[in-house]
Formats: sequence, C-alpha cells, structure tokens
Amino acid sequence: MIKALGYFIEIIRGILITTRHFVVNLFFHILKVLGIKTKRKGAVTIQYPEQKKEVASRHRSLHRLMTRKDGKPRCVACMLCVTVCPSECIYVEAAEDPDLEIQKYPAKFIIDLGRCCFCGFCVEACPEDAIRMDTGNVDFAEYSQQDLIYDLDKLIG
Amino acid sequence: MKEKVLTEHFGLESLYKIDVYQKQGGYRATEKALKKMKPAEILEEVKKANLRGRGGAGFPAGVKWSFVPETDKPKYLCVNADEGEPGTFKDRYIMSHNPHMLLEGIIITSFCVGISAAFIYIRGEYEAIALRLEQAISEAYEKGFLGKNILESGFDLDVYVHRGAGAYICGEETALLESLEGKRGNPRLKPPFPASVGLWQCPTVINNVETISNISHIILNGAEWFVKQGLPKDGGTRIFGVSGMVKNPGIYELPLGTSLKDIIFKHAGGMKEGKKLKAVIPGGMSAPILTADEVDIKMDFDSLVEANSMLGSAAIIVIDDKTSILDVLKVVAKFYSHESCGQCTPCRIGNSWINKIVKRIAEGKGKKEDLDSILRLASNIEGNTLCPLGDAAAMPIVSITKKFRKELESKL
Amino acid sequence: MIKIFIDEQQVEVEEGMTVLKAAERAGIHIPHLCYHPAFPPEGSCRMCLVEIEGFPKLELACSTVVKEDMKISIKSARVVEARKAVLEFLLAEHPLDCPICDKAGDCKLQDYYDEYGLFESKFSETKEKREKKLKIGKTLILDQERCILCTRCVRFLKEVTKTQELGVFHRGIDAEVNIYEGAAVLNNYTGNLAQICPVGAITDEDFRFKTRSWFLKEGESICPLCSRGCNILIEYHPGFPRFEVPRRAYRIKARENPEVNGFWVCDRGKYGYSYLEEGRADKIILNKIEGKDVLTWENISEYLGEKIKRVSSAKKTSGIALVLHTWLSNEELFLIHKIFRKGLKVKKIFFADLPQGEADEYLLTSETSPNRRGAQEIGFDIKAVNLDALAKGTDFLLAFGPFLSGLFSLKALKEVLSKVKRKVLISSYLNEVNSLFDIVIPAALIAEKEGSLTNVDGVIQSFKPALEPPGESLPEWKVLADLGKELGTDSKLFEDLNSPGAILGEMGKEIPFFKKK
Amino acid sequence: MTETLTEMLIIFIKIVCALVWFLLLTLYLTWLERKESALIQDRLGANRASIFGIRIIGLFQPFADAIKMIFKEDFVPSFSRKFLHTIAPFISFFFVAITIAAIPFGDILRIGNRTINLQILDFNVGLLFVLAMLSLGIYGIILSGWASNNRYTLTGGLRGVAQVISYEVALGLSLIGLIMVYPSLRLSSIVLYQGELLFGFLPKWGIFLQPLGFLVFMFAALAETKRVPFDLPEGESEIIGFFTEYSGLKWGLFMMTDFMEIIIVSTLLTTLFFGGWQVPWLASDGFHFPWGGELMLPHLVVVLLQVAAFNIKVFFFCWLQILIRWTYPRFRYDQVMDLGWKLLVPLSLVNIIGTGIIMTI
Repeated sequence: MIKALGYFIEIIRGILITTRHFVVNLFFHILKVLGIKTKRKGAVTIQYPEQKKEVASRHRSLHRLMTRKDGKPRCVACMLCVTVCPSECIYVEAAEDPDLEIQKYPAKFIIDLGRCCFCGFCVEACPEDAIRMDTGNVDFAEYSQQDLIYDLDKLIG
Repeated sequence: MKEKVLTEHFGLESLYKIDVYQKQGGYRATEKALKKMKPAEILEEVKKANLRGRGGAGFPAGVKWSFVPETDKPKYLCVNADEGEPGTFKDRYIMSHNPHMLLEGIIITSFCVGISAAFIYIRGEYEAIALRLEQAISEAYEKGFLGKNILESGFDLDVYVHRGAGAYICGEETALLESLEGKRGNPRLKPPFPASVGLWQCPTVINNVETISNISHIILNGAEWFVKQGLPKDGGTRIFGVSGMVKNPGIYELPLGTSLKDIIFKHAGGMKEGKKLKAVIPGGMSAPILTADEVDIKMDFDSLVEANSMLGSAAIIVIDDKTSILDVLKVVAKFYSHESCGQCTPCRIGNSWINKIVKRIAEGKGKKEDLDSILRLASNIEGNTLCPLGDAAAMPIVSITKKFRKELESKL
Repeated sequence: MIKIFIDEQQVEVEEGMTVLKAAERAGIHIPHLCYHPAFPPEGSCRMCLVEIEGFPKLELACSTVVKEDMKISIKSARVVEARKAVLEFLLAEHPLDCPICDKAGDCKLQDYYDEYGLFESKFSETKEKREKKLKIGKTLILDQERCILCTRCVRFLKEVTKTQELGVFHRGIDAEVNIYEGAAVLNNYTGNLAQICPVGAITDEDFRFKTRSWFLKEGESICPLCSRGCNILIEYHPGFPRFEVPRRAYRIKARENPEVNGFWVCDRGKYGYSYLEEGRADKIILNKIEGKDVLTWENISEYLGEKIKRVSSAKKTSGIALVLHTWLSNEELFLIHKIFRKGLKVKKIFFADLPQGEADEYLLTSETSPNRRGAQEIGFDIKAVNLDALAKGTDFLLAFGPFLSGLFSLKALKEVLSKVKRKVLISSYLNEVNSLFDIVIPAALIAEKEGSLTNVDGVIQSFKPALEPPGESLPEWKVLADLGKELGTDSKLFEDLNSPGAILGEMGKEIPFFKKK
Repeated sequence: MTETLTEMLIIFIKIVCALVWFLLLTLYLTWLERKESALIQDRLGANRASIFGIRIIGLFQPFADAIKMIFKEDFVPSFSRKFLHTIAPFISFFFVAITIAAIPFGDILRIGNRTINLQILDFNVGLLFVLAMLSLGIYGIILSGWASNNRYTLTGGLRGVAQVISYEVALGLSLIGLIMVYPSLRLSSIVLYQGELLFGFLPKWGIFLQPLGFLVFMFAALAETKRVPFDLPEGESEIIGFFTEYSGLKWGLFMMTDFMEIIIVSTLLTTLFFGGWQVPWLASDGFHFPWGGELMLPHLVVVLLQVAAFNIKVFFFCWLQILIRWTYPRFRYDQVMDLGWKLLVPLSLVNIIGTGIIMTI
C-alpha cells in the first residue's frame, strides 16, 4: 500500500516535471514572439538549414581524396579501403602511372554513398592518408541513388 | 734450438730459381717422400707434426687430408694463395722468394692424398708473383718434378696457376672453388665439405700457401723436429707479418707462443719515433683488436682465443695513438661492406648498414644510439651467415666498438 | 624411418630428409625464402635457421639432414631472435611498396614480418636506389629494390629451363638480379618466375595492378590447353556484386604434381586463361524447335532421347552422326561410347579438335586438347570430320564443342548442315556455327566440372570443379547419363551412374587401362 | 411544413457546426500534440509548413499533413480481405464521430421565440448511446487487425480489443455512481443537475460528488483512447500494432480517430464531471454569486459564456491527456490488465457501494 502510494507520488511528480517544462518553455516562447530578448532559450533545437552547427573535428563527414602537390590523387589504388569496407561501397580500378615513384594510381575510384555507413574504416586502413572524411559536409542528399555514387572527380573536387 | 724454417734462405739471391733452390737442399724432401715413403706414412707424419692451417682457421692439415674419401673421381688440391686479408703479406713473400718450397709441398701433398691436378689460386693483384710461380712450375716440369711419372714413382701431377679477379671472398675455400670453376665467387653451403665434394663435385684439398710450404720440412726433418719448433699442440713456426707504426715492418718467422710485445718491440724495432702504442690487431683485420694493455700475450691459437681474439693469418697491425679509432672502424666497416659477396642476407645488408652508420658518424652526424645499433647489428650478423666472412666482419667491429667505446662516443 | 624431436614433439621421418622437409611433413612450417622444393638448398636467406642440440651455431633447416634422435628447436628464443634479425636486415633495404605491390597478400616477407617481426624500423640510413621497373621478359617486370636476392629465379632459369637469362651482378649491397646485356627472359616458362618469387620483385604484367591477391579465390583444376594435363590453380575474383563486376579469372598458378608437371606450368597454360570467360554461352539457344516451347537442362535429355529413338527406329542408326572433341572428360567420352558406339552402333563418329600447335621439350605438347589419349584408350577411332560423310543420310546430328568453325568455313558448314534434319550442339561458347544448329546447349568447361582426363603419358587425373559454371551451363556428363537412362540402352547400369566417380569406377571394370592402380 | 423544414435546417446547421468544430479540433490536436511535446522536451516542434512563405509557428502543419496523407499511396496488402481492410478505418472513424451527436455544447439558445438546444440530439439515453458507440469502435480495431492478413497486426488487434473491452467494464461501472447521483441518462439533464449548488456555494459538479468515480473513469477513458501509456494495441516504436498495414488516407483515419477519441473523452469528462457548459454561479439571466451580489447579463452573452466554458474545459482535458501521453512510459501488458481488472473494477464497485451508502444515509 505504501509502495503503491509511493508510485502515486512519483506519477504526480512526473507530470509536474513535464508541466513545468511546458509552462516555462511556453513562457519563453511567448516572450520571444513578443520580441523580448532573454538569456535563456526555450528550446535547444537548431534551425538546421539556416543555422548550422559546427561539426566536431573528429566527425566523419563526406569523403575526400587527397592529392599530391601536382594535383594527382595521393591514392595508389592499394584497395585496402575496398577490403575493409563493411558495406562494400568502394570500388577501385588501378592503372599504371608512368612516374616510377608512383607507379600505380586509381583510374576509377567510386564510393557509393547510398551504401556507405560512414564507419571511417577506409580512412583508418589507408596507408597513404589518401582518403579523409573531414570535409565537414554532411548535407549531400540527392533525389536519385545514382547521384550518390561519387567518382574520382567528385571526390577530389 | 728453435730456428727459422720457411724463411731460412730468403736472403739468397735467385732462390726462386730451381738450381739455386736445389743447391740449398731443395727437392730432397720430394725425393724422400716419393721414393721412400708411402702415402699413408706421409699422412701419419703430417698428423703427428700437428701442422695447423695457416690461413686463419687453424684446422689441422693432416686431419683435413684424411677426410678425402676413396673414390673413382679425380681429386684436386687447391692452394689458397688469395691473400686478401688486410695486413697479411706472408704468402707473397713465400711465393716470390721460394716458390719451389711451395711446389715441393704441393707435390708431396698430392702424392699423399692421390691428387693428379693441383691449382694455385693466386690473387689477381699478385701478377709478378704469378709469373714467377709459372716460371718455377715450368722449371719443375723440366726437371721432372711435375708431369707424368714423377721421379719414376708412377705418380702424375699437373700444377696450374689460377689468378683471381680481386674478391676478398674468394679467399674463402668454397668461394675459391666456385671462382675456380669459372662461376661467381659465392661461398657454398657446407656440408658437404670440399674434402668430399669440392672442385667440380670431386674431393678437394684446400690449404694455405704457408701450410703447404711447411710440408717439405716436415718430411725432411720429421714430425718430432717440427713439433719442437712450436708448441706441442701446434707444430712449427709462424710467419708474423708486422705492419703499421713500427720501426721495421716486415715478416718475422718466429715460433708460436712468442709474446706479442716482443714481436712489436724487439723484433720489429718498437714504435716509430714519437708514437705510442694504442692498439694491435693480432691476426689480420678480421681478428678482434687488442688494446695497448693487452699486448703482453703469447701469440698462439689458444692464448689468443682466451683473450677473445684470434691468431688468424698472424698479420699484426700496429695502431698508434695519433690514429683515430673511428678511422680504423671506418676502414674495417667499409672493407667488409665492400667485400661481402651479397649472397646471404645478414652479411650483405648488415655490413652495409653498419658501414652506413659508421660513415654517418664520421660525417659528424652520429646519434646516441648508433654504437648500440652497431653492436646489435654485428651480433646479429655473427654466426648467422653462410660463410665466415660475416663473423670476420662482426668480430673486429664489435671489439673495436666495445674496447674504444669512450673514444667513439666522443665523436658522436 | 628415424625419429627426431621438433620442439619436443616426436616426429617419425625418413632418413636423408632435411630438417625443413621433416618439419613440413609433421605439419610445422619453418620460415624460408630462398629455399624452394624444386631446387637444392641455397642457404642464402638465413630465415630457416634452427637450433639443433649439439651444434654450437644455428643451423639451416633447408640443408641440414636429420639424424636419429636429433633435437631441433624451431621456436627457441635464440632462433626467433635470429629470424627477427634476418627480417630486420631484409626489411631495412626493402622498399615500403606493399600498397602498390602485386605480391602483397601472398608475400612471404609480409607473412614473416607479421609472424616474427612487428618491430619498428631502426634503419635511419638511406635505402639503396635501384631499378624499379625493369622489363625483363615478355610480361615480366623486375623491381630490383624489392629483390631479396633469394635467387630462386636465377636458379629456375638455370636448372629448369636451362636458359640462364638472369644472373646476379655486383656484390655486397650492390648485388642485384638482372638480365644480361641485350638479353631478355624469353622462354616458354617465364610465367613461373612471378610465382616463385617470394616477394614482389618479379611481377607479371598480365596480373599487374589488376586486382589484389586477397580478393582472389582459388580452385584446383587441370590445364586443358595441351595434352600434358598440368595441375593448376585458377585464381579468380568472384566479382563485386555492388558494382556489376562479374566473376573473372585473374591468373593461373602451377600446382605441384611431381608425376606430371613438377612445380611448373608453361606460358600457354599460364596466360591462356581467357577461354574461361570470353564468349561463353550461358543460355540455351533455341533456333528452331517443334512441339515443346521450353527446353531446359532438366528435359533436354528427354528431348534428345525422343529424337534419337525416332531416328533409330525408322532408319536404323545410320541416320545418327556425332561430332566429338577431346576436351570432353574420360567419363563423358565413355558414356558417349557406351550409348552411341556400343548401344546404338552409330558409326559416323568424328572428332573436331583444334589443329596441332607447337611443342617444346619440357611440358608443352603439340596436341591442343587435353584428352586425346583418353579417347583412344576408351576405344574411339579418332577420325577427323569429313563433311560429306557426316551429312550423307544423316537425320540427327549431335555435335559437341565450338571447334567446327575453326576447321571449316561457315559457308561450307551451312551447305552441309542444311541437309541434316535435326542438329543439336553442346558447346561452351557463343560461336558463329551456333546459328546452324536447332538447339545449342551451353556446357561447363573442365575448370567448372568434375571428371578425369588422361594425359599424353597415360596418367589419369581426376579434377573437381574450381569455378561455378556461368548461367545455365552444366557439365555434359549429366546430360549423357540421363540420356543413357532415357534410351534404355543398359538401364540397369545407368541407374547408378550418377557421378563422374561412379562412371570412372565402371570404366575401370570394363577397360583395364582405367583400372585404379 | 415550413416548421419541419426549419427544424431540419436547424438540425443540419447544428450537425455541420458540431462536425466542423470536431474536425478542426482534431486537426489542431495533432498540431497541439507536436507543439506540446516539443515544449515538454525543450524543442520547437513543427514550424516549417508555410503558405507563401508565411509560417505562423507551424499552424499550417495539419493541412500539410492532410495533403500528404491524401496523396500517399494507398497500399492494400495482397491476400488481405480487401473490403474489410478498407472498411475498418471507416468503422472506427464513424463510431467515434457519431458520439458527438449526444454531447451538449451549451444550454438553450433563444432566437426570437424559437428555442434551440445546443446539442444535436438530446435523447434520454444519451450516456448509454455514447458508451455504446465507443464500444462499437472495437470492430474497427479487430477488423483492421484481422483483414490485414498479417500475424502481427492480428495480435495487435487482439491486444487492442482485449484492452478496450476490459476497460469498458470499469468505464461503465464508474458511471453507475454518477447515474445514482444525477438520476438521469440524458446528458443535458446531467449537465443541468450540475448547475445546482452544494452547500450553497460549491457547484454540484461530478468531480465533487464522485471523486473516485472520476478517477476510475479518467483512467479507463485514457485506456480507451489507446494512447501512451496504454498504447499496447499499437505501440508505434516497439511492438507492431493493428494498423501497421495501412497507409495514406486510411491510416490517416485511424490517426484522426485517435485524436477524436481524445476529444470525446474530454467532452465526456467535461460533461459528466466538470459541469459541461456550466459556468459556476451563472444562471440563464446572469451570475448569482453565493456571497450575494448579482451580475445580470443578456441572453446571448450567457450562451456564449457557456459555450466558451465548455470549450475551455474540453481544451484543458485535451491538453491534460497529451501531457500524460508525453510524461509516462508504456505499461506492460500484464500491468494494463492488472490495472483494469484488479484495481479499476474493484474501485468502481467500491464507488457504487459507497455512493449507495451515502445516498441512503
């Protein structure tokens, strides 16, 4: 019985908490609508497209391929990213580079972002630091799946 | 009474001519061996004489010969005259002053083991000596000491002189065989040892010039006399080649067991004016170095091994206090890096690595951990290589680095 | 047999064996780079050093011969230390090329580093610069920087092909493998060099940069390109399903078989793998068909049986003609012999094979098909196709293989085949002659089916499928076994013939040559 | 003749007005739900829907939702009972929508000499009618669950039916006490009774006469609406519910039914326990305060005040229900059943007995 009473008190307390939030936030919202500026904001929501939050430096965002000084991709088509990718979204085709110091470069480098799960394993696996996920670009939604397949030009650009 | 054995008549003019040599009692041993002795008796005599190899390893010659199996295949003798060890110059003296003594040894050895062809593998740089040897050989042919049916004994022997092309590694017996066969001078894998599978897959005896040169004296004077010249376990005298900062560099034939101090200060006349002894390399460059404090040592196989060095080819290199030990190390490292045949990994890359480090130190870019790396690398080379060159390289480098660590550290 | 102890494990081995082989026999791998079972030990890499009780130094496992009660330790601290040291030396001068090296993945140096090394490089000097991309043969590329001087290639060319195109030049750290001036590695076995190179020093342009070795799956098979029957491994990529990249064979490797090909395979077998994919038929082609609309592998034997029965009952068996080839396995040829030659007494049996090619003194034979000997032993009289004889009075033609088009012009074939009422072709390829037949049934290749082949020396070798057959293709023996049942020639016997193994067993009973030894 | 026509016209206007009120309120309850939950959770809530770039704190959102729902693909699973599948949401919708007919929005509006009852249908068994209609809504649940040809929807439907039927008992029993107090089943009468005063100052509202009955009724009614914390039939996020196989407009109907049930429950709570359209101390001619003093008001003002009072009360209960929904976690199924059968039913019985005892005394 006492236990049940305890529950009852907690139930009341719960609803008081939500009510408090409701009332307080409503108050601040109304103040804002009336044009009165307050220190406290009624909501933590960020109005995304107009108002952007800075992504953390470790955030894994859209991939990019690094380039050498002369603009060639740093990637040597070792395909370790292809190997490690858990969602099988990377495809690389190698080709012979006339430069003996490079020898191998990716003729094709395709990431199917529609499949990518942004685990960042490709970045970890890369022995040449050729792929990074630090563009900070997180809104690359497209209307067709085909547009989410990024090739070398798109990844370097 | 101990006396000079090999260099006894070196002062004589034209000793290299067979007539002169014969006047001094030359070829009597050959006659004695071929006419009066059986091969087994000769072998017994050589074994009793405790003649140890003079090339560096000190393996008893008689025992080596007895390893040659009885087969239908031809057997060969190779005389190792590829005197490549820096500091060593005793063989060239023997060959240029008294080539017939060597030839006599070759004849007796061949007779003993049953060899019909002998090769003298001489280093390429000894051109004049090679010519002299060839001349001596043709004289011996003329006199009937070589060729068919020598001294009516029914024993045939041909001797050839083969000039090397200047690789240190060809002084290693199996590399010498490869070179002799016309291939790249890479050491072979042992076993099988050359005594059973050697030149052209046939049983082959390989001995140093000095070793072979001793044979005629053993035959002539008997094993007991020979043993008396040296130590019980180690018969005969040794030719010590002294070089470096001494007053009288040159060769000194002395009994085994002579003190190093005596050799340097008594026989070789002491240090040059104004120089002080700093270190001695007692047995060719591959022998670990001895510091000035350690020179009071008997020069024989066992004493030097006890002192963590080796007798090697008995070439004594004397280093004075004005010489930077880093220069010594540089020379040693460069030499072995340059002379590695490149076949097995530790020697090929290890020596080059050490050389690169030493070079860097010499350029003044040494690092604190460099000496430790040198020691580590050398210890990784030692014992892990295909042929003794790896050990030969590692030992002096380790000893120099350890014994003169303070001096080296000051250069970092 | 003597007993030795490897790391306290007692092993019984034959006398005269080397420690390395003895350990391998006991299932213990001793790392080695320069040693290759085809050659005498070289002893230059120093990876196989082991500690043997009673020996002061570490001994080479590849050359030391076992003795009774020898106590060998392979994992003692000293051995591991030496191995690490050797690895450190090798890697000091080895470029960090793994990302672009085709050998990565099956590189011994990588494997051993993974197993014993895992140290940080202490090598702070400059590495030697050497030739990175030296074309030394038709398709071979030598990277001298990667070379660890195991000299396997040099020894291969010296001892197997005896052509000696490669040699070791210079000495010490400058030592390098190279071709002699103005020469190139040109012989019929160059492909093996890339395979025996333990690191990526010799790579093959044919495979260079195409894929990575760890993507590849391998299947054991037998090379069908000549009658030697070399044992091979087919390395293929199963394809990237996400990117519409289909299955593809990337390279052929020799598989050890001392009886037939040793460790080697010739260049024709090594590089001629395009037959596995190019122009493959993967669907049943129906050019003209009456009655049934749908013909599948399930009812194909029913259909064939019905047609054959009709012809044989009306016109006797002279109305049936067969065109065979010797890419068929022993079992398939045997079934054909059993059904048509013995059962239906068909006389018009011809063989259409590719013309003879060049042979060499070692492995490659002049025959371009793998099973001529088998056909002979089964009892076929190997007659070349005679078009007139083939068409004369023939109502039903069952042809195998794509080779007719190579032997005759399309026009001549069309003229002759138009006289034949019903024509069925069982072939693995899309070919111009396909249009001349009523039905073309896609068949699996030797690499895709089970069976056995008889090589030129009479060695019978069984093989299992290495790859999946494409599309609707299936092995011929299935159809033939079903057809045998359908025709009821020897129904009791055919009931049990449901696998190549069973057929081979039956062959052994009937033909002494195929009896298991 | 004209009299009948006028009567019909008036009834028609009443129906239209009631339905418009009902549907608009439903639409904006969806908006309220989103906004209220957002406020509770320190968010902003839907504020994007705009017309010509004007977006008044998301007020257009319900229309956007409705348009979206209309244009969504109407998916009917294969092998389902197509007819039943189609009709199920309409059954649900219909039986909830029809209950509004019995709810009194206000007292009597006098225009000229014509008196208009501010209630579509004022019948003597209004309460029973409402309860009956709410019970019939079960068919929508069970039909949709069964007709979808999906074992999960079927179990969802069964859970729903079991829950609704269980709470139906408590719901009904809790009202017995009320009927004992206000001896009528006519809803307008019940409201009129509540206009009287207790002890001279306290309005004679159900909440004061039947506090226990009110609690039981409220919990039971919450359970009837099938919303959190009683949302076992549907359980959006975790367990699959009875209208999983619905999409588009039909799904929308289920959704609307949900919100309409909230309103119906609110109107019932208002009508039965909070005096319906009664404003304390407001009689048909104006305020008569218990402490003496009067405020005479014209008739129209009184009617407006009454309607406004009704609306405010209803809004409050809608708000309260949404607040409850966003405060409490879902019950476990056995807890739901325990609560219904072991707590609410006995309590309602106690309530009946207690009321009986008090009344006899």
